[in-house]
Amino acid sequence: MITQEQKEITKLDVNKIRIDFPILNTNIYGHSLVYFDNAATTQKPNQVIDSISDYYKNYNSNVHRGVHHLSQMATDRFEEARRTVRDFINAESEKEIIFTRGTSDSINLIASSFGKAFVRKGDRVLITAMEHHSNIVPWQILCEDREAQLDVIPIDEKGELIFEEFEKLLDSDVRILALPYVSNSLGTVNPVKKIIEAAHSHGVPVLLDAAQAVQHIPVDVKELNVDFLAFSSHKIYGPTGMGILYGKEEWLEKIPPYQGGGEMIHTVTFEKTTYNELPFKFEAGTPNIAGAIGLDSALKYVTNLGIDSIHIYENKLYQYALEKLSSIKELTFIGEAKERAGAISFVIENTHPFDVGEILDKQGIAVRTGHHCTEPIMDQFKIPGTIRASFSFYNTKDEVDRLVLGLNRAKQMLL
Amino acid sequence: MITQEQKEITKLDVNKIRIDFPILNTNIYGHSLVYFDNAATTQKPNQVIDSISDYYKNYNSNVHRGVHHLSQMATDRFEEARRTVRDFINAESEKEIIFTRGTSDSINLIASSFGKAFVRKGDRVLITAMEHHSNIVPWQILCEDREAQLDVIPIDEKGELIFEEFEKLLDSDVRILALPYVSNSLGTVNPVKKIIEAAHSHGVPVLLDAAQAVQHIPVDVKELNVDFLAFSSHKIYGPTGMGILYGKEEWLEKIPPYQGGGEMIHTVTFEKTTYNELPFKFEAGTPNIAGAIGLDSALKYVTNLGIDSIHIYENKLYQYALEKLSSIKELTFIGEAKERAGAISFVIENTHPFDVGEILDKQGIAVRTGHHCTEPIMDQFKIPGTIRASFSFYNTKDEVDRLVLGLNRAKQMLL
Amino acid sequence: MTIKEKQDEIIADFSFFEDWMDKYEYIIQLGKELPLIDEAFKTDDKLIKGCQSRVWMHAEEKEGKVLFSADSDALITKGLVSLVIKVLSGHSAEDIHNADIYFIDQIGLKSHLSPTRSNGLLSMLKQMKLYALALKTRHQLEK
Amino acid sequence: MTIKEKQDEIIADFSFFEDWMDKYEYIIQLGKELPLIDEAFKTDDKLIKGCQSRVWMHAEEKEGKVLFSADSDALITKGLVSLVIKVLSGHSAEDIHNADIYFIDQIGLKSHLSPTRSNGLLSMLKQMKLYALALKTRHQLEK
Ligand SMILES: Cc1ncc(COP(=O)(O)O)c(C=O)c1O
Ligand SMILES: Cc1ncc(COP(=O)(O)O)c(C=O)c1O
Repeated sequence: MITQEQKEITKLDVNKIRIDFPILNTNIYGHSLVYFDNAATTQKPNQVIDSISDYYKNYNSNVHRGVHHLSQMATDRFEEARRTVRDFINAESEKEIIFTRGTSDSINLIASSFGKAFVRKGDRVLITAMEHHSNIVPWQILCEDREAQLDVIPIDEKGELIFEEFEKLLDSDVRILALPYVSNSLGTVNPVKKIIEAAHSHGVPVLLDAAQAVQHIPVDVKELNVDFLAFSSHKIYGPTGMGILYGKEEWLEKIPPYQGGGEMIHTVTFEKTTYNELPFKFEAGTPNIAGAIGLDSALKYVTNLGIDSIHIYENKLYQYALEKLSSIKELTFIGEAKERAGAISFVIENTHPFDVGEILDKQGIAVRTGHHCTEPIMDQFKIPGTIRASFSFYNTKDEVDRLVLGLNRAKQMLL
Repeated sequence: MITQEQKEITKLDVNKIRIDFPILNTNIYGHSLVYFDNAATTQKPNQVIDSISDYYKNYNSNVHRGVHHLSQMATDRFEEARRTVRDFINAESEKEIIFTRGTSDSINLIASSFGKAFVRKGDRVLITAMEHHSNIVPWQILCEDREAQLDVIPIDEKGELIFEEFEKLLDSDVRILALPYVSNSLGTVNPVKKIIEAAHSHGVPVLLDAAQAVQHIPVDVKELNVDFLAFSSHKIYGPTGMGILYGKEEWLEKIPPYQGGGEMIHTVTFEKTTYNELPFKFEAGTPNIAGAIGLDSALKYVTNLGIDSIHIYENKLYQYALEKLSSIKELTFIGEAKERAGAISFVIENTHPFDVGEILDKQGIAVRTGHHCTEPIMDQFKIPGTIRASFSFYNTKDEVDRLVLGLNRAKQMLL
Repeated sequence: MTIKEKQDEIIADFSFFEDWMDKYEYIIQLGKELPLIDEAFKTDDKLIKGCQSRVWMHAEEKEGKVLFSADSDALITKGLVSLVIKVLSGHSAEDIHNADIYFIDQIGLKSHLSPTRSNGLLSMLKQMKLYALALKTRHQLEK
Repeated sequence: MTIKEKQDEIIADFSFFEDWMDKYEYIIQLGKELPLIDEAFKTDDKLIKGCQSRVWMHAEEKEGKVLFSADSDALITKGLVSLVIKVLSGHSAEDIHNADIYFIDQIGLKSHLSPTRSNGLLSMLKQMKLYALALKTRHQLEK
C-alpha cells in the first residue's frame, strides 16, 4: 500500500535527472540511446564524473601517513567516503566498511579469509541456485581447497527460493550461507530478513550479495542483522574498480587478513608482522582513491534523490514494462517471483536472444543477452540465455514503449 | 656516456609539460606547490583525466559479452589498453598482461597462485632486505600457510644487494625470487638482468616489483627475460585502483586462477567449473574499465615524451639534487648505491624527519617522511625514518633549490 | 568467380543498403536460406568456440575443391556464416589458405557486430583457414 | 585558570601569528621548553600509538589534581603535547574527563596538521581523558 506521503516522494523529476547523465544524449545508429543494461553497469551523473576530475586536478595524493597538505586533503575525502558508505547502509562503524575492487573481490575476500579461519574438511557452505558466478566460483575454490562441500538451495519454476529445502539444508555443519539479495537475471528479491533469521537460529552467518540491491531498494545492515554484505560502485552510479565489503566488526576481527602489503600492517619485520586495525587490516596497497571519492558522490546523489523515491519510481516503471511486454504473445518471462526489482528476463519463441539483442542494438536499444553470469539458472530453465532489460530511475515509460516496438520489429525480421 | 643523439632527446620542454598537469598550479599555504612525493603517487596530465571523463560521458558500459554498441566501444578501448601495456613493456602477447588493482594486488596474486601450484613444505622463497612491505607480507602469508621458509638477501651500508650472499642463498629448494627493480626508499636500481640470469641458472623464476621502475627507466620484459613483473598505474601518471601483472604465458598457464567470479570462467555448473583462457582466467569480476582507459592514456603520454628522454632528464635532475643537498652539512643520505633513480632519502642530524616534513609542507613542499613501507631498511640503518624527495619529469632545478632553502629554514627552526 | 570477386560482389550488394536494419534484414535472409548442415555433423567436435550462439561447421573436399556447410542456433550468425561460406566454399585449399578476407571490414560489419559476434566470426574464419592449411599440407606430403 | 580559560588564552596567543611558519616556530619553542619526562617513564607501556613520532606520557595525581608529563622524539609533536598538557594538567580528574577541547580546531591546527599528526594528537587526548575517567571511577568507588 502506498501512502499519500509516498506518493509525494515518488515525484522524481526524470527529465531533470536525465540532464545529469551526459551519456543519455548519445545517438546510436541514428537513434537516441535507450540504455536498459543497468544491471551490467549504471551510467554516471556529472556529479560523479566531476568529483573524479576534481580529485585529480586539485588534490591527488597518496592517502594516510602523508605529512603534506595534499595527502591530508586526499585522506580526509577518502575517509569521508567511508563514512558516507557507513551511513548509506546504516553500519555501526566505519571500521566495518572495507574498500575493495568490486562485489567479486569482496566475496573472494570473505571466501578466502573466513574460509581460512572457519571452514574445515567435511564442513558445508550453502549458496543458492540463483547465484551470479561471482558468488559460486569463490566458494567452489574454497571448498576444493578445504575439502568442504558446496550445497545449493534450489529455486522453483517462478525463480523463488524453496524455503523448505533451505531449512532442510541448514544444520550444524554449515559454516556460512551466501546468497543474493536481488537476482541479476531473474529480478527475484529474496526474503533475506527471514532467511538470515533462520540461518542465525542455526548459528550460521550470512553473506549477502547486494550487487543488484543497493541501487534499487533501501538496505539497512543493522535491521537485516546481516553478517557480511558486498556491492559494486559501478552498479550504483559510481566509478569502476571500486567495491564495498561490509562485515560486522566482531566477524572482521576474527578472520585473518586477505592480501598483504602497504596500509594493512602495523609493524613489519622479516620475523613477525603485526596487522593494522580495522578497516585497514583488509586494505593492502594503495587503494582506489578516486574510486572512493567517486563512490562518495554517487551515494550522495542517490541519497539526495532518496532511495525510497527511487524504489517507488522504478517499481512503477517495472510494472509498466511487465504489462507492455506481456502484449507480445511470443514472449515468455524467465523469473516470475512475487517480489522483483531491477531486471526483467524473457525469451521470444523461436528466436535466439542474441539475434534479438543485436536487432535492438541497431535501433539504439541496449539490453543484455546471454546467461548473465548465471549459467546454472539457464541450465535449470533449459535455455541458452535470455534477453534482459534492466532499469534505472533515469529510464522512462517512453523508453519502455520503444523497447516493445523494437522487439516487435525484431520479431518481424526473425520469424 | 651520453651520445649526441641522447643529448638531443633530453630536451624535454618541462614548461610545456607542466601545463598538462593542472595540479602543479596549486597554492599551498600561499606557496606554489613543489611536489616531490612522486614515489608515493604521480600527478596526472589532462590527457589522462580527460580520457576518464570521456569514457564516462560517452561510452561507459560493461565490457565483453555485451551485444550493444556501447559495450563494443568500451571493450575495444579496454582491450586496446591491454595492447598498449604489452607494447610498453615489450611483452610477447596481450595474453601475458593481467589487469589488477595495483602492484600489491599483482604480487598477492602470484604469491597465492604460484604458491598454491609450486610451494610446498620446506621450500624456500627469496626476497631482499630492501623490499616494500607489499613484497614482504604476501610471501610471509604464503610461507606461513605452506610451512615454507622466507629468506632475505642482505644489503650493504650503501643500500646495494650483496651479490655473493644472494648466490649463497640460491639452491634447488628455492621456488621463486621476488625483488624490486628500483627501491622506493633508497632509490637503488638493482642489476636485475644479472640477478635474473643467476636465478635462472638455478631454475628459479623471478618476480620483479617494478612499481618504482617503469616510470623512470625503459623496461623490456623480453630483454630482461623476467618471469613476472608488477607495477601500479597511479605511479606512472595513470589512475588509482589499477595495476598490471605481467607473466610469461607458460607460467600463467601453469598456475591456478586467483579469484573466482564473472569474466574468468568458461563454463560454470555447480559440479564443475572450467576457466577462461588467458588473460581472463586471472580477471574475476567487472574490471576497472575507466582505470584501464586512463592507464592507456598515461602510457601513451609517457611514450610520447619518450621513456629514454625521461630517464635522461630525471637523471640530470637527480644528480643536481644530490649535489645541492650535499651542501647541507647536517644532512646524511640514506642509500648511496652507484645506480639510483626516482627517490633520494636522507636524514638531518638531531632532527626528526616528521618535523622536517611538516615544516617543508608549510612552505608548499611535499615530501614523504617515515619508513616508506620499508621498515626492515629503517631497522637496518637504525633510524625511525627518512625524509624522501622523489622526482618526476615535471620537476625542475628551481624546485630543487626551493627544497634546499626549505630544509635550511627547517634546520634553523629545529636546531 | 575468385574469392576476391565474390567479396567485391558482397561489398557491392551491401552498398545498396541505407541503414543497418536493412543490412540485417539481408543477413537474416541469407541465414534463412543457408542449406542446413547434415544433422549427423552437429556434434561437439564441429562446434566453434567463441560465440554466444553455437556454430557447427563441416568441411569436405571434392574434386580439388573444399566445400563448407554450417549451421547455427542464431539466425544472424547463420547469415554471417553464410556470407563467409559464399566467399570461401568451392575453392582450392591453397586459395582458401592464402585468401585475404577484407569484405567484413569493408561492409563495416566488424565495427558494427557485437564483440562476441565478431570474435565468433573471426574464429570461424580461422577455423576454415586452418582446415585449408591442413589439406594443403597433406597434398604436399602426398606429392 | 579553568580549562576553558586556558584554551581561550592559547587561541588568543595564536591569533597574533600571521602565517603558519610563525605558528610552527611557536609550537617548536613550546616543544623545546617542555619539561622532560623522567627517563624511567619512557617505557613501552607509556607509549602512545598512532604517531609517526613516538610519544611517552606519564600521569599522576597529587592533592586532587592530575599532573601530566610527556616527551616525544619529534619536536613539533612535543610542542603539541605541551599545549595539551598546559590545558589539562593540574585539574581534577572530573574536570579533565568532562572538558570540551575546542582550541585545536579553533586555532586551525587540526586541518593543518598532517593526518598522522592530528590522529596522534587525538589519541593523546583520548588517552588523557581515559586516565581521568579511570581516576574518577576509582574515586567514586572509594566513596
Ligand atoms: C617498490 C614498491 N612496491 C610496491 C608498492 C605498492 O604499490 P601499490 O600501493 O600501488 O600497490 C610500492 C608503492 O608504494 C612500491 O614503491
Ligand atoms: C548479483 C551479482 N553479484 C555479483 C556481481 C559481480 O559484480 P562485479 O562484476 O562488479 O564484481 C554481479 C554483477 O554482474 C551481480 O549482478
